[in-house]
Amino acid sequence: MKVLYFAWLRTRIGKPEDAIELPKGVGDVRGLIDHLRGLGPGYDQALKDLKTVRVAVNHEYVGFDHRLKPTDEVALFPPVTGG
Amino acid sequence: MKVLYFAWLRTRIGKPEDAIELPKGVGDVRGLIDHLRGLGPGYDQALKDLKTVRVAVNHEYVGFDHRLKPTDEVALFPPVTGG
Amino acid sequence: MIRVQREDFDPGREIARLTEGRRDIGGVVSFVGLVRDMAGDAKIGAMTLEHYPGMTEKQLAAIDAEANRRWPLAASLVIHRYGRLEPGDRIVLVATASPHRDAAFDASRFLIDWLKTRAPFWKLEETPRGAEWVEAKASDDIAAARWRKKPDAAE
Amino acid sequence: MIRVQREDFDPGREIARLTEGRRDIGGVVSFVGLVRDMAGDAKIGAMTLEHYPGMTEKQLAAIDAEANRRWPLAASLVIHRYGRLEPGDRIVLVATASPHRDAAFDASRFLIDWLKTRAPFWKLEETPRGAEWVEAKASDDIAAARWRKKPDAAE
Repeated sequence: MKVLYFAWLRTRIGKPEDAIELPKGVGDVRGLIDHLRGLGPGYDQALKDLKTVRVAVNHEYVGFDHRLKPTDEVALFPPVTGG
Repeated sequence: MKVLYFAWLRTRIGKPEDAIELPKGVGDVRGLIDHLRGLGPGYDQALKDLKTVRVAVNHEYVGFDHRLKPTDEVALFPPVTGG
Repeated sequence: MIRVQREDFDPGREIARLTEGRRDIGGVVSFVGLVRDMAGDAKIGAMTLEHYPGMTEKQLAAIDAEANRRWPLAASLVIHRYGRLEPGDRIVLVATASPHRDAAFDASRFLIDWLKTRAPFWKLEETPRGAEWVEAKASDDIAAARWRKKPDAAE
Repeated sequence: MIRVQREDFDPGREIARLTEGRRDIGGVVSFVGLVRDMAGDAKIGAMTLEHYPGMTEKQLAAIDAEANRRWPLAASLVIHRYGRLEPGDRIVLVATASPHRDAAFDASRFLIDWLKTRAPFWKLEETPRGAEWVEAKASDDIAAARWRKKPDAAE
């Protein structure tokens, strides 16, 4: 599964994307984020406050309960600031 | 006193302006319009329905009760349709 | 700033001029009014815009000043053409620049609503039935009334 | 129509293109967003706009389609830039053309309000304190909430 990071999530994690095997028992976005937080202090710091994390799966906004498939492209990013 | 006509008031009256001596006893816009209506059928037809007549004195909108001075420039025209 | 002119204008150049050298403007809202080929049921060939030189400029300047009193604008511009115009031609430009977009949107809308009911212009349309003076629209009066200040309203 | 690009754009040319050959458009409303040199209290030197290629286009297209569903637009256009921009530079253009100006004004405002909260762009500002990611503004969420349809509202 491809996981992309943008803006300060990317700078805190230290890279723009990961290729991840969905661990057994992880079925939704919340589970993926919990898993990512275990990968290192940068991940943990970037993802600990879910109020500042937005999620897109295959280019569409989804909630934390969204079910994931192994072929999904998941993106994690802070609230947008364009315009 | 200079009196200007615009749009269909002008085409009905048949000319763009008049130079008029304020008749004795005429002190406000309503009196001027009554006086003008007596000048001919075009005037009467143009000015008989005050709901469709707007008045400016010296380039400012005024009401029919506005007092006139002999040096005023008075303009009579229909509701505006610009923009 | 206001301009009453026979000539066409370039909206992009006017918008750029409004913000030139400024670094404090968050956004510019503009409205460009065009001649449509349908007024009510008749097809319009062209139209002629009559105005009242002197009063037209004075009223536009008053409307522009009122917009600047009501909203914190960095700059504003109203251009209105007169003379003969064909369908698709530009008639009017309203542009407002402000640090905050809500102010720019409200002020632009106020300007176009107010000038439709206050600025001395009259349209004479060339229709298949002959030349006809356009009648004022009740919808324009209603639009302008949105901006009338209620005496009891808190400001 | 939407475009996501690094290059600058010419608002006048874009507005003209939107109405080219059309005779049924009464007006075009546009909003041009510019880089300001003050965000909060810090002076900005420049900023870099990051985006999410693929999703950004998809979200802008969805916002544009929603505006066209809600209002009777003859044409609409959203251009959003990415990359490094300096104070005074254009960031975004929203333009809506309609036979009726109220629809064009409402749709433009909807488009800019929605893209501020939905379009995947992030601003990294160069400040005297160093590079700082801009925080989302609560006022933008409030502005966007204006357009949320109430389930019990009559349509």
